[in-house]
Amino acid sequence: MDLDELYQEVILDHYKHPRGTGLREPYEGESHQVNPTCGDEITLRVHVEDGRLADVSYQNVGCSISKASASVLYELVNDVPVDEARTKMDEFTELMNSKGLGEPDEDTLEDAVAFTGVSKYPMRVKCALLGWMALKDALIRAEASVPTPRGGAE
Amino acid sequence: MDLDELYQEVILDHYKHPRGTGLREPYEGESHQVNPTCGDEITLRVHVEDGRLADVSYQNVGCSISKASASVLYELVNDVPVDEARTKMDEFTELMNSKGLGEPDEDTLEDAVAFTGVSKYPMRVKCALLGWMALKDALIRAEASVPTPRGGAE
Amino acid sequence: MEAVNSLDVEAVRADFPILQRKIGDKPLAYLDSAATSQKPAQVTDAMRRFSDYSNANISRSVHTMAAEATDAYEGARAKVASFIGAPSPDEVIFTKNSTEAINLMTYAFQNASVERGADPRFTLRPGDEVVVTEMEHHANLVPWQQLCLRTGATLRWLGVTDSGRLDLDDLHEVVNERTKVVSFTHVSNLLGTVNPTAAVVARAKEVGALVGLDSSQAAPHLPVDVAGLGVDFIAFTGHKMLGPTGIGMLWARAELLGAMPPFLSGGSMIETVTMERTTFAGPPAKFEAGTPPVAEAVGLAAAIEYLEALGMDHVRAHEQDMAGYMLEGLGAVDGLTVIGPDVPTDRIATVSFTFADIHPHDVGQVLDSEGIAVRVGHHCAKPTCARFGVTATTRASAHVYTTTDEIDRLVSALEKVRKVFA
Amino acid sequence: MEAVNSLDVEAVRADFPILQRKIGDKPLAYLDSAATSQKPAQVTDAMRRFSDYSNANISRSVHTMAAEATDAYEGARAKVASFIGAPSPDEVIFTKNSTEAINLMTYAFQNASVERGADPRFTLRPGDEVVVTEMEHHANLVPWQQLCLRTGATLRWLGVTDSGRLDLDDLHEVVNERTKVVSFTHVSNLLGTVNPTAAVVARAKEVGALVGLDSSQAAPHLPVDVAGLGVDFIAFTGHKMLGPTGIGMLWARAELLGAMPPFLSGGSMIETVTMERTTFAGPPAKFEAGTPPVAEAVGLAAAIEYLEALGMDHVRAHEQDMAGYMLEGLGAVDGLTVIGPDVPTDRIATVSFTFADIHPHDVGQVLDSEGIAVRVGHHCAKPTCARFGVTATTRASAHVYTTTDEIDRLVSALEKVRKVFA
Ligand SMILES: Cc1ncc(COP(=O)(O)O)c(C=O)c1O
Ligand SMILES: Cc1ncc(COP(=O)(O)O)c(C=O)c1O
Repeated sequence: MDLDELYQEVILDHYKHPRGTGLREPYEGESHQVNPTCGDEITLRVHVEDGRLADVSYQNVGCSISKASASVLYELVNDVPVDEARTKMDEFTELMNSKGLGEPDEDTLEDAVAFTGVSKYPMRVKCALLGWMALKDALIRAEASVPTPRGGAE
Repeated sequence: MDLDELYQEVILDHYKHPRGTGLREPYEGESHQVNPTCGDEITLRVHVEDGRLADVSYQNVGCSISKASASVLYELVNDVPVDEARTKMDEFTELMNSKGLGEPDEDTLEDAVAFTGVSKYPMRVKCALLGWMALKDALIRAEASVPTPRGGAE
Repeated sequence: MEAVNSLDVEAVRADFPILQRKIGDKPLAYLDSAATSQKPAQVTDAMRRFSDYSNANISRSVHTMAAEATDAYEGARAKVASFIGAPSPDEVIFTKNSTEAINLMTYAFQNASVERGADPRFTLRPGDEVVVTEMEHHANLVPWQQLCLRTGATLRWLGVTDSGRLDLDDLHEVVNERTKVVSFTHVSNLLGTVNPTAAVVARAKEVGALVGLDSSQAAPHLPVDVAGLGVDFIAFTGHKMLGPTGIGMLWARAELLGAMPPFLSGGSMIETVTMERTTFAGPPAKFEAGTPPVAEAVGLAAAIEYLEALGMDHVRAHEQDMAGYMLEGLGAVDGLTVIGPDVPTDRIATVSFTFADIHPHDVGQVLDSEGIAVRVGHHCAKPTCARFGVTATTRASAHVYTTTDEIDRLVSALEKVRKVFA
Repeated sequence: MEAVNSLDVEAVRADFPILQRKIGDKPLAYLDSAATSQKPAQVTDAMRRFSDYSNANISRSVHTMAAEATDAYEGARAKVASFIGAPSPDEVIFTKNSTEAINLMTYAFQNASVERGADPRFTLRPGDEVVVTEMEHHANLVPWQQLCLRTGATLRWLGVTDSGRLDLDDLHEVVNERTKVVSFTHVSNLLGTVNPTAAVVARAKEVGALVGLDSSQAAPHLPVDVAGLGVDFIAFTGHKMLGPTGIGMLWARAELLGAMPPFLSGGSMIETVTMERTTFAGPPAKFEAGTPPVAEAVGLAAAIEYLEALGMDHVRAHEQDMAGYMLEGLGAVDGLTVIGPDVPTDRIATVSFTFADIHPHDVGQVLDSEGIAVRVGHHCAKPTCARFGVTATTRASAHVYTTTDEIDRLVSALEKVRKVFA
């Protein structure tokens, strides 16, 4: 159990100083996600303008991994073209499913490469993905223009 | 597996030459019993007159043990005071639950002592008791004057 | 015989400690695998290792043993899925046995029929029809009867021919536009018949009915491929396929599982819970309330690995050889009548018979005194017995460890039976 | 502390092979017994012996192994009955876990409510009320919610005080003449509270309601005597009381079992079956459709024998010592808040807590790196979490093999947790 591999400095830093928190207006898509095994929750909004994620705002309750992951998510996809955000989402999801064997691209995933160690802990992968599931869902809702604040959990 | 202990001559004889078979009139109580594990069945009638079992008549489908047991039952309780029949029923039931350790009274149980070996075979005890359960039930029905032909199985 | 029987039965037998057992002073000849199979040491060892090293509750904690237990349990699910060609492990629900798997389906209908907004494929009303066959195990008959009783739907059934085959003459009449679901046995546990699933499935699809199989007796002996079968659900059970008791499986199409209301409710199947209201997790969790049979899943996975290592084609070929050998041996016994197909085609080595006028209890008892374990009774298929005018049969059944020598012993012991009751 | 703790914990530990395990390079400290307990070698050995010597399906055949298996299975039933002081083994139903046992009860109500001629005690209509508490495991909450949803009855509940005790202030209002059934937890799996059953049972009887207990967390740690408790039914589960997974139990009064409609249907629970109609066997068979968890029953019987050999009074005394020791140790940790009673009276050694602002997942993860296994999350009791304003807790729990040393390790490891997340 190499704790340092899991709780990398970068992760602890994002956990203690999360970036971009708070729910902001305007937004076209909102998603509420719950991790049923632990009760952690996130509400995440996307504001899409001209094919860009003009704002990603969120509020969450959760462990260090899920909070740090949401903060890193914000850094990675805020103010980024939607297509690029989707690519990062896929890359990150793949990394999380790699069981510790992933070799992430530091250029595209930046701080998120610190989560490589998390992928060895099956019970924590869900924590790391919670925010990303909310992003995926919120983008679908934004596209479908279903901005009603209903998530999977309600 | 001492077969001879189970299939005593007396039992095989009653099986091959059952006494008192057939359903007869008149009767005050009738019972239909089914062994749910094997589908064996018996319908048994009692005709009670002046506190005596003036007739016990029955029709059955079943294995050697259940058929021999019904035949022995007939011999034991036909034309016998109801109280005495009940005593024999209790004695026989006790013998069957004795797991081979019973020491039956040959004076009262007569041919039924041959069933001592059966009590070592838990899967066959139910076969040996099927007719006696029908007798018990039929007597209750006769007393309650419920002569309608309904047994536990319908 | 489609494949050559290349099972090394002696090597197989060495894996089953119980086969060394004696009954009295006679070596055991276990011919009751259709009731429950024996388990190789590989299965019991895997369970023991799990109990002694990784035992923990699953999915709910972050500690190492909980992660290992979760991995083992979900690994077993993936193994089952690949064994039956399911597109995703999430389509496999662990239950306690086949019976619960089938009840899970019938209660999906029952619950949908009283809940608002339920998927109309699962709502049953008077006028709707449910179809089974006359060769069902009670497990695939009584739950549908109860469902019909509680919803007012009508139960209908396909008959059985004198030779023990499904009677398809009135298939188009029995399965019709009022039919909402057809559930039938893949392989009969009393007759040994392997049913022609394609015709029934095609007709069910034609009328828009859901269609499923009770594969309890198929999965242990034949390759089962849910995609190829084209069905909506199948039920099967661990203890008949060299696995432990306490675990069964329902496979159903993902989309269907999504549309079905939950059955058992409680922990682990929820998304969120307040005192007032609960929302549910997606399948498979939605159908697995409470602590599942974790060690049993580990044992089941080992059993499937064992079968796969033998090769299901070889398992089937051996089964067919045993069927042929049994039919030949028993067919030559005077006064013996086989109930079920008398040729080994589309049949497993589960052979029911009556013998002279001797009651099956007595047949079984004498065989036991020779060390031969067979099943006697109605085999939880009373209507099938009734169809053939008997209340009970004697049934011999084989598995991968069965030898021709054991069948020879059965055949000659029948002569002893005859002697006792002549 | 009612009895002197005279368990020889080191001797007990020697019976549990898993306790020798290391997590990384640290010895395991298993403090997650409330999720599932570990099993002594006596239990796994008994199951192994059964599998390798007597494995057969039960009740349905006359061969020697079938008789042995039936004896073993029915012997386990008798053992359970005597363990809980039940007047007859026939009052014990084997299920797959507690959750199924409780669902068996709720479906008795649901089925009775749609069947003709059902016992009125089991029929629910709008206006009828069902009572639970705010400290239920989801297993004893969601099934009753679903039942109410499907019948139109109203779910009501008793609250929980700030110190984690059942709030009986409005008992007379919540349990009233509209109440048809009260089902509540004997011991809370999140708070560790042992509930004052007598008051609730008396009130339920007063209004003529049926009353039952979820004894899943009680049976492993306290003597449970159904006659003394005066209840109508209790549910509990094998894997929390040193037994295997895959088996649970419902006990209910014989008369009640007789009046309840069947739940799962299929083989072994019938009296007679035709294609048109089925009649049912009496309890317990009536509620045990399909092949039961036979090997698991054997393991459970061995677990009960093990507990009885220790003596349930001693088991309880040890539990109470561990509760006191945990509360003392944890109470001294800065920033730690116990959720639940902070004294060992009427309490088991299952202690939930929050620690500074550190999320339980993170607490549990760091503890795991020290070899300490605790449970983190909502413990399938979300409403209880909500009552205390948290979404999750960390929970340490003990059993007969737990030592004060393990608790000391937990307490000091919390300082490491603090360091990582400070
Ligand atoms: C109080 C309580 N009730 C019910 C259950 C459910 O038990 P099982 O998961 O064995 O069904 C548990 C344990 O998970 C429990 O702690
Ligand atoms: C065809 C068939 N269906 C269902 C079952 C029931 O399986 P289980 O008892 O494991 O639920 C059996 C076996 O008993 C069977 O042979």
